[in-house]
Amino acid sequence: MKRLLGVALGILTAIGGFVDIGDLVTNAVVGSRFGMSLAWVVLVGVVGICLFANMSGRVAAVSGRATFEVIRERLGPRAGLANLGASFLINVMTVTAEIGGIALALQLASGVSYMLWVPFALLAVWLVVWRVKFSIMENVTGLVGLSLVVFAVALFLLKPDWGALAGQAFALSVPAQEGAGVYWYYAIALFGAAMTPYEVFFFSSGAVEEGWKIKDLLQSRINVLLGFPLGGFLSIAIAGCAAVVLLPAGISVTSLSQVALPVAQAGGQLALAVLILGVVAATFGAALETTLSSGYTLAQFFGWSWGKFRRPAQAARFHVSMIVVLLAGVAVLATGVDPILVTEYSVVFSAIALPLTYLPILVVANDPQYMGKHVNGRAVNIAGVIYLFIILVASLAAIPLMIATGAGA
Amino acid sequence: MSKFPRSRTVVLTFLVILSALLTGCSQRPSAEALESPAKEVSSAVRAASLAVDLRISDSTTAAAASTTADDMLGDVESATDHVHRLSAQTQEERVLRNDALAAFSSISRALLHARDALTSSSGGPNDGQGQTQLTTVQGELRVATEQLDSLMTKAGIQ
Amino acid sequence: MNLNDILGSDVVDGDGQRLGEVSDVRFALDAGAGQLLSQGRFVGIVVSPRTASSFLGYERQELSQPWPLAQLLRWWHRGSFLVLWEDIAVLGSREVGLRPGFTAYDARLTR
Amino acid sequence: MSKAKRVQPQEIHAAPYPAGKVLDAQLHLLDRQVLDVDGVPVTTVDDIELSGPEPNEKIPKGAPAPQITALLTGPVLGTRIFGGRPPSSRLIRIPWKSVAGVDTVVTLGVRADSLDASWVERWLRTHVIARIPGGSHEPE
Repeated sequence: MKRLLGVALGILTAIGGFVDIGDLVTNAVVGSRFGMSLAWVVLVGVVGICLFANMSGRVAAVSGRATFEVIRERLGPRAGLANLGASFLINVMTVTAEIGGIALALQLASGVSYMLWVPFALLAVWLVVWRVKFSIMENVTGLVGLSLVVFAVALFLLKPDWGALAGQAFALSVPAQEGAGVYWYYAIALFGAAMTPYEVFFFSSGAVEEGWKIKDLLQSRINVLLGFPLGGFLSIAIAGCAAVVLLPAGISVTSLSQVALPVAQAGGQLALAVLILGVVAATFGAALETTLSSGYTLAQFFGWSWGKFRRPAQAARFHVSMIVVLLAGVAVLATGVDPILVTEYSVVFSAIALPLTYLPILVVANDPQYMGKHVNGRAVNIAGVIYLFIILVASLAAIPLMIATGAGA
Repeated sequence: MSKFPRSRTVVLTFLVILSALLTGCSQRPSAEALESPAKEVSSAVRAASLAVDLRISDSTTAAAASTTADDMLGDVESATDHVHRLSAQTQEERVLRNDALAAFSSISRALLHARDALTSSSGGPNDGQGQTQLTTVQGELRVATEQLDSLMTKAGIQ
Repeated sequence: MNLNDILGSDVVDGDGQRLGEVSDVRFALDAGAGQLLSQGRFVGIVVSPRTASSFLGYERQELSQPWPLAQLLRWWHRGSFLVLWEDIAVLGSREVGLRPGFTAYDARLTR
Repeated sequence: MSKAKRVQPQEIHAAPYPAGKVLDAQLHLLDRQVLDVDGVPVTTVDDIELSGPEPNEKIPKGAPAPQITALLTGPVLGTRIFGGRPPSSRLIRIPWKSVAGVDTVVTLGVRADSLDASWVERWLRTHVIARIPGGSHEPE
């Protein structure tokens, strides 16, 4: 029974953890501008994150080594530092965006300007990082974040022309009113959002936090293989809602409040309330994940003591660095920058971090010194190499496309 | 392992980004230059209209709808700033720019009214006065939208 | 002397001809018992003709998956060899000099 | 950089096999996590100190092979990334005689708090973390 509960919680967690403020807004932007024509990217991204999250979880469970230790150990200090710099910047930018996202959702609920909610959100995130046990933190945010299923419900209530939606999804072509460059820029942004490295840092470190052993591998695999695809399903539902309501109305999404419009239209105030609850939980969960990930990456690169299973005093540098990250994030928000814009620029740093993260995972998952007989199977290796190639191409194309399209404008 | 860090590539990338940002400014108000701000404003006013419609049918809360109006007001402001920065040289360009700014400003005004009406519309559909107010701003938003639409058609932006 | 002084240095033979770079330094734990672990004895240096960058672990024969990566790294480090301590004349930060008539050994790790 | 002279494959002999465990520095030691006797992370291996000849010193024939005297950490990481050489006084040493095992991690036979390598951790613990309420309690 306890085991079953663990599986259920794990799945819920993965759903809640997959969708963050960046996914919420990017998927709605894409839906409102490209309809369903980029849904295939979400699929590709979900398969990729399943593959590598599962691999990093297996490395952590078998060898006890979290992903960034592996990165430093295999790539050495220089490439490791390049990855650390990029990943850390992504983390700080995402922390900033998520705290902004919590505040924006609270503004949507209350009408009070989001800037006033920022200190409150900051304090809440820090208190959880400081005091709350890992498993409780993960399960509560995951469970409440599940209320984002309201997007799927809303899509059904909107009674869309399913044939037309499927037609857009399978046409695999650039819509007439948008340029090919912008289409591919968003394709890479969606792919990067699905495969964002903090997910594997968090996943593998979480495996160490929860003391996973080889016998937990099955549970980890079920969590990954059900949770991430369900998260991807939510992403597509978000895009679907935007494609059904906003695209025909000539509205292209720029803010979180617009993401809520189709849900309110479909389900009224009740659906809106559930949506806001889900957004608060999802962004709060993501804020926790990214704050912890920035601590994990730094601590694992430099070999500091880390983890929420230790008292803060036993992981002093880890906790101090997370406090600094949170304060830095709020300092960025205080300049009045649009928190949603911040996530869009993190795609540039993903270009550096993605290959340098997934290559060492793939190498070490094949290393018998670490893995014993639990090394990668043939099929996983073939898929891993194919994905490494896709990641490399996406990375090389990301920055030129961003410049050419003015970040998708 | 070369004994020197690869700082040159980093600097080069940075310069490329910088130059791209610089060339983005100092455009002239052609139809192409107006396209993106006009589309942004058109999208913003439509989103606000939808929010007002939803509020009239009591599908959304006053807080959420007024937040939408407020966000859209911000979008229109940034689009207006963008058009202000365009430097018109010919008479034709000047006319086009001024028309766009006029359309934007009437939309801004309509959005402001919408936001105020939405913020005070706490009574919902049973609040007769609030409903009348909302219907009025709904009409105002529609007129402003049409003004922008006709300008966009004239300038050849679809 | 620190290891970082040697890693990445050019390797030259007795006539001053460049052979490659030091890509790794091999030790063996066989020099008599230490306090907890036996002493780490300097066995020799691994010389790679092209690059001193990491093998990512593919210097070990047991690691051969994923196949394309293994092939790529082996190809990149082809012609690498091990030179024992006895054949090293000078260890420097710019250059490591080998004695005339040094012996080149297979650099791969079998275990 | 001049092109390297190739050592032909037929000149490469089968390697002699040492009696003990074989460790390649880059592969098995450098950048590995160091854990103390209780499994608490201490640092990473940033460099390794050897006994034996000074750099650029002629090595006499038959000189005994150098041995690992200490694992190094601290500012030496910066010099590995950006080049240069730290002054010897600023090196933080973990003597080889405290090392208990080398596997996917390097394990020590002593407690982290007894090492110079953990002074930043201890300083932040007493001056920052211990002053914030709840810092020395288990998470709930």
